[in-house]
This record gives sequence, structure tokens and C-alpha cells, in this order.
Amino acid sequence: MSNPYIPYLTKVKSIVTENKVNDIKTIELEFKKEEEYKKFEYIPGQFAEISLIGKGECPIGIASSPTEEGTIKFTIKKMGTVTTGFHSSEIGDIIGVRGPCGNGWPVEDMKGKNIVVIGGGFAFSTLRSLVIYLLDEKHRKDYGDITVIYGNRDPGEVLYTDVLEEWKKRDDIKVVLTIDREAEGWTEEVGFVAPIVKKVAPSSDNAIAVVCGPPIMIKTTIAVMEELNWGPEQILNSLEARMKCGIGKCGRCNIGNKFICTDGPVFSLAELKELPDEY
Amino acid sequence: MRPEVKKKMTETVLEEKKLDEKWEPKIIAFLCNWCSYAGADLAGVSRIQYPPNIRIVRVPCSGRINPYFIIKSLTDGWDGVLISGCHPGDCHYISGNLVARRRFAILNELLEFFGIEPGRVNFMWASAAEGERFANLVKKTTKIVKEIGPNTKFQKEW
Amino acid sequence: MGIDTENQEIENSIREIAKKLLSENQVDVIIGYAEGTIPLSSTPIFIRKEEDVNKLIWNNLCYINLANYLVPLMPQLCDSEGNALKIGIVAKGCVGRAVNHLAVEKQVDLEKVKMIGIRCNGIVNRSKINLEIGEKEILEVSISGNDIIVKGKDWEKKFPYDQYINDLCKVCKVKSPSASNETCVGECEEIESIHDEFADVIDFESKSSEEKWNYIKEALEPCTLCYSCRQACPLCYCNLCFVDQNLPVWFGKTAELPDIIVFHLIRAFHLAGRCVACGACSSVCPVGIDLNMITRKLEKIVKDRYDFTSGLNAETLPPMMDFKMEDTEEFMLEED
Amino acid sequence: MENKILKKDQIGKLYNELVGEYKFYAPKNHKGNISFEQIEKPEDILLDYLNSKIPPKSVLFPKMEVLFEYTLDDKDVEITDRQDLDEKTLIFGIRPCDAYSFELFANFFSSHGNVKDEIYLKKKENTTLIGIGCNTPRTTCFCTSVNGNPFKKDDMDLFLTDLGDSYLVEGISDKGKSLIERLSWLSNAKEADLKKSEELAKKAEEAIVTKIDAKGAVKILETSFEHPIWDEISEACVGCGTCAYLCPTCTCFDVIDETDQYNKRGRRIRIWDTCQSCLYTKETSGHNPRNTKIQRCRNRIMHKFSYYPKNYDLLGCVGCGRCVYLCPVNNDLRVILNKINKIEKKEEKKAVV
Repeated sequence: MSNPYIPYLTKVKSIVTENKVNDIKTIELEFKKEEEYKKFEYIPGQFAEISLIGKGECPIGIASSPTEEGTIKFTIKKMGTVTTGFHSSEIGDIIGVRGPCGNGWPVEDMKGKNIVVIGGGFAFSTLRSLVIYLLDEKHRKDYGDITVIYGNRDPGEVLYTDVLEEWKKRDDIKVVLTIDREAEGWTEEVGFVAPIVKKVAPSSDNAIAVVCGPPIMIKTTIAVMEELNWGPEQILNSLEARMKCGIGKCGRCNIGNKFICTDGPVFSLAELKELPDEY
Repeated sequence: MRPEVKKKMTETVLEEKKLDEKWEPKIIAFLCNWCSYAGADLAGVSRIQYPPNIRIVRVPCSGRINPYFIIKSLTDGWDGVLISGCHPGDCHYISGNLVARRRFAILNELLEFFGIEPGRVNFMWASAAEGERFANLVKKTTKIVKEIGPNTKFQKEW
Repeated sequence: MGIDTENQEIENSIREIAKKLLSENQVDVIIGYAEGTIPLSSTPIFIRKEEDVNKLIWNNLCYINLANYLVPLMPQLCDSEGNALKIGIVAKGCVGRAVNHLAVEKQVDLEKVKMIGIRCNGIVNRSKINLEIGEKEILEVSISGNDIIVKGKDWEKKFPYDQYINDLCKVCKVKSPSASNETCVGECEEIESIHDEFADVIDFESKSSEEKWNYIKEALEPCTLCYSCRQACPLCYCNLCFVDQNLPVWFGKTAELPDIIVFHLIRAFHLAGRCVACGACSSVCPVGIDLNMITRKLEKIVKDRYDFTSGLNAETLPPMMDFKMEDTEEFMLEED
Repeated sequence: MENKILKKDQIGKLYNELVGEYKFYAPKNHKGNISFEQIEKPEDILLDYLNSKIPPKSVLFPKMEVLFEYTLDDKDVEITDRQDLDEKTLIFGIRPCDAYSFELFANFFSSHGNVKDEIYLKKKENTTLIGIGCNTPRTTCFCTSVNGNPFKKDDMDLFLTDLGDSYLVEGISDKGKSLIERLSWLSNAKEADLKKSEELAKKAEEAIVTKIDAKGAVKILETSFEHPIWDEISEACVGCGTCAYLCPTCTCFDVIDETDQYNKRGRRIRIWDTCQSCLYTKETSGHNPRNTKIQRCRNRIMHKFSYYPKNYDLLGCVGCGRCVYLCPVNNDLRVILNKINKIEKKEEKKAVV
């Protein structure tokens, strides 16, 4: 038997502060036991219950891609007890990881299609995972055009600037960055995500869009996409909820008869329309 | 270490505590920054001896002392709690200690009502000039808490 | 006069006033008590139409403190814009006290609340009766003369009314709301101060610490931490209760006895000078924990020290919102 | 397999024989609260009872359960798994509705997602249930409306029928049958005993007076998520956890860490939680998907009578009636279900006209 509540133990390998206000950090974790890392097989879009032993657990989307071998990464915003604890952790600290949980982005179903990735703010972490996965040389040939639209409040909030730079250099991916209001030194787009999507107008033919961000952004973006003839089954969303167990047992993350932790967190817009409006 | 081994260890430690006449209580002291903390300082500077059982937490005013601090100290296993602020009328913030006094009065009665030994939690006033009074009252507190014995009421069985 | 006739009179007056208030549009909704579906119970009911007033009842099982529904106000008691409706509330003495106290704490606007005052004749102690009946199903409870008649399948038991009411009701000094005719229709009187001997509490206080601790331990042992005492308390209206706070985590929520005791200790502390001694917390407890002793102690502390009784009017500041230079401080440590 | 007879004065003997091997749980009266406790003296066993106030789920899913313990040493962490899951447990005197709730529990904990709750399932596997038929159901019981019966035997290992001064013992599962073989001193049952037991079962079923059209409600609930009826249903609710904590089928829990910082050790535990609590769904961001009492009350009813049937084709209620007679404000589940059934029919009529 295996106790499903016992986390794998990992060590903090590196910590990167992602923004100027210093409330978002990316933590890279290295498994203490190699065989446990092998067991931890995940796809982009899944999350893990990471725990600071003695403080508690919280569900965080996996920011690294399975193609980046050896370690896993989480981007954590300082919010509650546990996340604040993560922010004060140091290299070498022990952190528990349980998972992977959830269904993740349907990378198999996406094969052969054009992919549009739309992200806003801090919700970009599992999108980073997805894009890196798609761009990997093993997988790139399976997918069509890739477009990334990533919006932020101001330039200081943009996450993963190093990988974004790399993507911009490549010719097999189109990267559109935007900020809400003009700022000095910013050369990319300016404006909210929804109007930028309208401007870029990605085609809905044989395409799947992945939309992640704050609720208001999702709402406006989806309205724009519907205008652009995107069907609800083509738009994918990742939901959040308060979670405790991450494995469909503790009960709190249900929307209707579905659990976000096991049936989600990725739902297509078509699926969400079937479910009660309680998320 | 296996939990049951650990548990046994804590038990034996506890028993020893009771048997050992040399057992010294650990007392947490919340001292107002403007008076009692300075009073403690004065006691030190004036070389007045007082028992080393207290561990001091400096707070900006006795009005800052949330009753949770006191109960949390008890549940965390401190053997005694000492609270000291400015004499009524001397509060740096004019009335902080008067507000606190009502709180302490009620909390103190309730704690006694729930069966916590009187003297487990002690309240006092001491100004910045009263180094000797501070030392004397710490002595008294330590003596009282020592007589009551270790605080085990909130200990959990694990 | 028997208790049953008293009840009938009270019930009639509630219905009459309710009808009048609704027909004259003085209130939009009336919160009252209705017959429960099982014996030894009653259920709160919300009456919006004049023809429904006959659903309102009064018996000695109306143990819920209806002021609980005033704060926080649920959407059902607000209009479409989220403003509070005008509410009529069936008020026994302790409901009146709670309304007054909530007004002092600026949680209730007395202009929006109309009390339907009644002179309460006591609430039956459910857990005591349940405990004495034991594992037999109670099918019917009625009051006849001065007796509580409890009936089951082929058995019947009589309990003398004055012994089987809540301990708090036995010593209650505020039977009808302490309010003026402006805020209260029906029975009410303005009480300035009450006199209480607190003989029961003094008796308990004389016990040793060990005895007290054991009593508390034993009393709270069955607690399942369902928080129905907190939820049914009209004064426990915090958005985030201290046990639920997690930044920082103050106290454990495990079902172990120390955590249970700490919960009840701090809840009691938070109610010092605020508790209106309605006994709802004990009446709703699914495992029959008797919190009345603690309630009484709270009343005694503030009465002895600050000569305060909660909910007698809507102006006097409760002791924890006030202070005086000459407050008692006999508990302070002094040099020998 | 022949049926046996256990005399009431032999309960002590049965206890003494089994207590060495099993953790022996049976109903015990503690100041009027009957709950399933580990028995130390056979005299404590109380079998002449209606039903326990605290459901026997507390044996396998206690109100507080350690998931694992850990020690913290500077930067290192060591985790210790549960060691006690292989111990055998025996629950004596359980009612059929509660025994059925164990099946629902196991069903839920073994499905939904690919991870099973091995802690519960392992304990369930090592548990033997000895149940007693309900001779005198309460008027609040409605098990017959939710696929149950006061003499439902299939969820037990051994089934007892109270015949007055003795119990008729029937082996149901293999586990139960082998247990009977072990208890060789049990006398054989006579034809008359069997007959009497059948009569009692019939009488008990007739004694269940509450009838609810639960299946009808399931159907109606599918389309009534937005119905104004929920405003009315949730009005009197005070939002405590009584109905969920004392429900034999409520499985929700909260996970918390508890650290004994002075001894550098801690444990992760789970405690009962309820969807009636506002905090249950509140996210750290402040957003709360079920922010009002209306939504929370709806979730409880929907979970048992709509979501659960949708996922497993079973009702999430066993009809024990605990939430009916223990609700502090008498927000009666039977009334709620009847209201749901009624309102919709009215609307149908309107549609026809």
C-alpha cells in the first residue's frame, strides 16, 4: 500500500525572483531520490501539491516542462501562509511535492493543430510549461503554428524574461507581448489582452486556444474570440479552487459533479458551459 | 525517530520535571517598551539580581498584548506568563494600559474559571524608574510559578 | 394560570401584532418561530404575507435567538439593491437584549428593526429531557398546566415545568425586551439595571482549580467542533473566526481536548460583556454540551467589575469598548 | 451455512474471545451521546439503542486522523508513515444504514481520479462488521426511500436479529462465515427463530413511515440549480456543521499541519470539514465560489441527490435521519426534498395548461 498523502521530498536548487515587487519567485526543486523523480511523470498544465513541512500544503501549477529534465519548477506568488513560507525558503531547504495532479493540457489532442497561447499576468506558469514542451525538438513537428500572446500590467511584472527572449529569436513561434499602460523603454504592444487578441486575430481554423489569466481578462478575451469565430470546444481554460488533497477526496473543489483537481483543472469552454456557474 | 519512542521520551522528561526539585519554570514576559522593558534594563544596569527564568518579548504597549498571546503561550507549554505595563495614567499612548487592564481582568477571571491555576498568568505595572520593583516582582512571579509546578494542562497526547 | 394558557396568549398576541405590522406595511418581513417537524424542536420562519401569520407560534421550545439572522444579513432579507428590508422580529427578553447590543455595536439599525415584544415564560431544556428519556423515541411533547408531557410509543412521562427549563431561564431577569415603545411593539419595559445574586456561579468558583479543570474537561469532551454554538450565537458575527485564521495559525483545529477547550475559552472571552444569556449555544449543541455555567460567569464578571448588563439599552457602551481610570485591579501583582 | 443463536448474556464471552485479535468497537453511551468507541469492558456495550448520535464513520474516518508524522531537524525532514493500518477492527452492533454508508465511503474513496485513499480502504479491508437489524426504527428514518432497509444485510459480515433474549446470527460474507465457525460455542438456530426474524423484518419495514421520492428529486435537481427554492431552503440555516459532521456519508475533510516546535516534530492530520462553512471554498485570493448560505446549502443537497447519483448512479444518502433530528434549527431534509418534488410538479402543471 502507499499512503497517497505522503509527499516526495525535494531540495531547493535555485530561487529566481521574477518581479520588481518581489512577490513572485520561481523555485527549482531537485528530488532527493532519483527513482521518485522517475515516478513523477507529468505533462504541461498539471499541478502538484507542494508542502512546506510544518506549515501546510498548497496546489501550484508546474511551471517547468517535462522536457527540461532533472528538476521541476514552480512559480509562486506570496499570498497565504504556505506561499509566504516558500518565499522565505533558501537553497537546500526541504520541500515536499505530491502529484502530479489534474489532467493537464491535452497535448495529445492538440497534435496537428495550430496552437494559440493567451496568458495574463502571473497565470503564465503552466503556459510556459506548455510552450517549452511544444517547442522541444521531439514535439515541435507534431504541431502547427504557435502564437503566444502574453499580457502584463507593467514591464516589471513580465515573468520568464529569459525564455521569452529565446522564443523571440526563433522563427517557428510568434510572440506578442503587451502591457496595460505605456511605460518607458517598452517597445512591444500596449493595451489589454482582449484588444490585442483582436488585433492579432489568430485564425480559428484547425486551432486550439489556451487561455489563462485573471477572471476579467478571460471574460473579455473569450468574448473577442467568439467574435473571431472560435468555437467553445476550441478554447481551453485552467481553473483554480481551494484544494486540500489534490486527489479528489477532500471534496471542496467541486463544480457540480466535477472536481477541479481530478477532472480539471483544464476544461474546455464547452465543458464549462455544461457546469453550474460556481467557480 | 519513531513517534512512539519520541512520545515516551517526552513522558519521561515530564516525570523527571515533576520529581526534580531543581526544576526551573520557563516564564514568558511581555514587557511594554516604554516602561517595564526600560525597567528591566535599569534592573540590569543597577546590578539588581533577579531570576533568569523569564524570556522577554518587547511590545510597544500593554494594549498591544492580544489575549491570544497569553493563551498561545500556555498552549505552547510555557510554565508561566508575565505581563507588565506602565502604571495607570502613565501610558505613552494615554490609555493603552487602561484598555488592556479590562481585558486582563476578564481574561484572568476566565482562566481561573476554566481551572488554570491562579498565578500561572501574572500581571504587573512597573515604570522605567522602578528597576528594583521589577526585579522583586519577577522574583515573586518565579516563586509563584515554581510552586504551581509545570504547565501540562494543554499538553496533547502524542 | 398554567403555562399552556400563557403560551396561547403570547401566541395570539404575536399573530395579532404581526398581522398589523404587515398590513400597515410597517415591516417587509417578520422573523418568528414555527412548529418544528420533530418533537422538542421549533424552526425559525420568515413571514412575508399577511395570510401566513398563523404559522407563527409560541411554545417553550423556541430556543433559537432570532437576532442571529440580523447579522450578517442574508440576501433573502435584503431588497434587490442589497439594502436591508424592514424586519419585524419576535422578541423574547434575550432576543431584545441581543438586538439592543447589536445596535450598540452598530451592526443593526434600530430604525429598520421592529421588535414584537413578548413576555417569555421560559424555554424547555431539551438536552436534559433527551438525556432522561434516553434511547426511546419521543413522539410528542406538549405542555399541560404546569407540566411538560413527553409521549412516545406506549409510554408517557411528566416533567415539572419549573425544573425542566433552561438553567438560564430559571434565573432570567429580563423576560421581555428592555426597550421603549418606539422600537418595540407588544410587551416591553425599560430596565435600567438588574440585581443578581449569582449563587450558582459563586458555588462553582469556590471549587479548586483541579476540580474546575476536570469539570470543564468532562463537559467539553464530547464536542465535535461543529461550531453550531458559534453559528447560533447572535453576537458571534465575525467574518473570520479566530479558529479559522491562518495568518498566523493561532490555535489548533484538531478535535483534541486542549484545542476544544481553547476554542471555548476564547469564544467565551470574546463574549464577555456581550453575551446576552439566551442559552442558544447550549440548546443547539447536537451533543448536549451545557455552556450555561460559562455564560453565567461572563454575566457575573461584567456585573461585578463594571456594573454592566448587556443589552438593556442601545446606548451604554459595553465594558470592552470602554475604560475608566478607577477600574478594579486587585489581580495585579504587588510587592510583598 | 446454518444460522446460529447468540444469547444476550453471551456478549461478554464473544467480546473476550475476539478482543485480543480485533480492536473491538461497539456503541457506548457517554452522557446521552451514543457513539462507537473502543470497548474496554463488555458491560459498556449498549445494544438496546435506536441509533448512535455520532455515526460509526468515526471509527474508520475519525474526526481527526493523522496522515503521517515527521521530524524536522535543521534542514532535514524525515517522514514516518502510518504503522497501524494492518490492525484488525471489529465494529459490533452497527445499523444497516450505517453499514451501507461504509460502502458509499469506500466507493468514493476508491474512485474519482486515479489515486485511491489507501488509508481508508486499507482500514476498511481489515474491518469486520457485525450488524443488528433495526427492530424499532425512528419516525425520522427513511432508509426504504433511498435503497435501504431496516434489515438490509448485504453490507455486513455478520447479521444479528434481536429476538428478545437472544440474537439470531447469520453469516453474510465469507469473513463472517469463518467467524461463525470460529465461535463454535454458538448454539444452532431453530426454525421458529428464523420465522420470528422474518416477522420482525417485515414489521420493521412497515414501521418506516417516512416515504420520500428521492429518485424523483434526483431528476428534478438536474434542472433546478438556479431555482428560487434554494432561497427558501437556506433561509433558516445557521451554517453550522452538525448535518455534515453527523452524516454517515459525508466524507469531506480539511488537512492541517501541526508542529510541536519545541520538540522538532510534527504531524499532518485531517479533520472533518463541512461544505456549510464559508471558509471551505474560500481561496487565498479572497474569491469564494460559494460565498452565500444559499449556495452552500444547495451544494449539500445537490451533492447527495444530484452529483453523487450522476457520478456513481447511487444516492449519497442512507436515510438514517440524523440530520433531520439533530439540526439545530430543524431544517428538515425530508421537508426540503418534498419541497423540491412539489414545486417542480406545480410548474409542470402550469406548462400543460
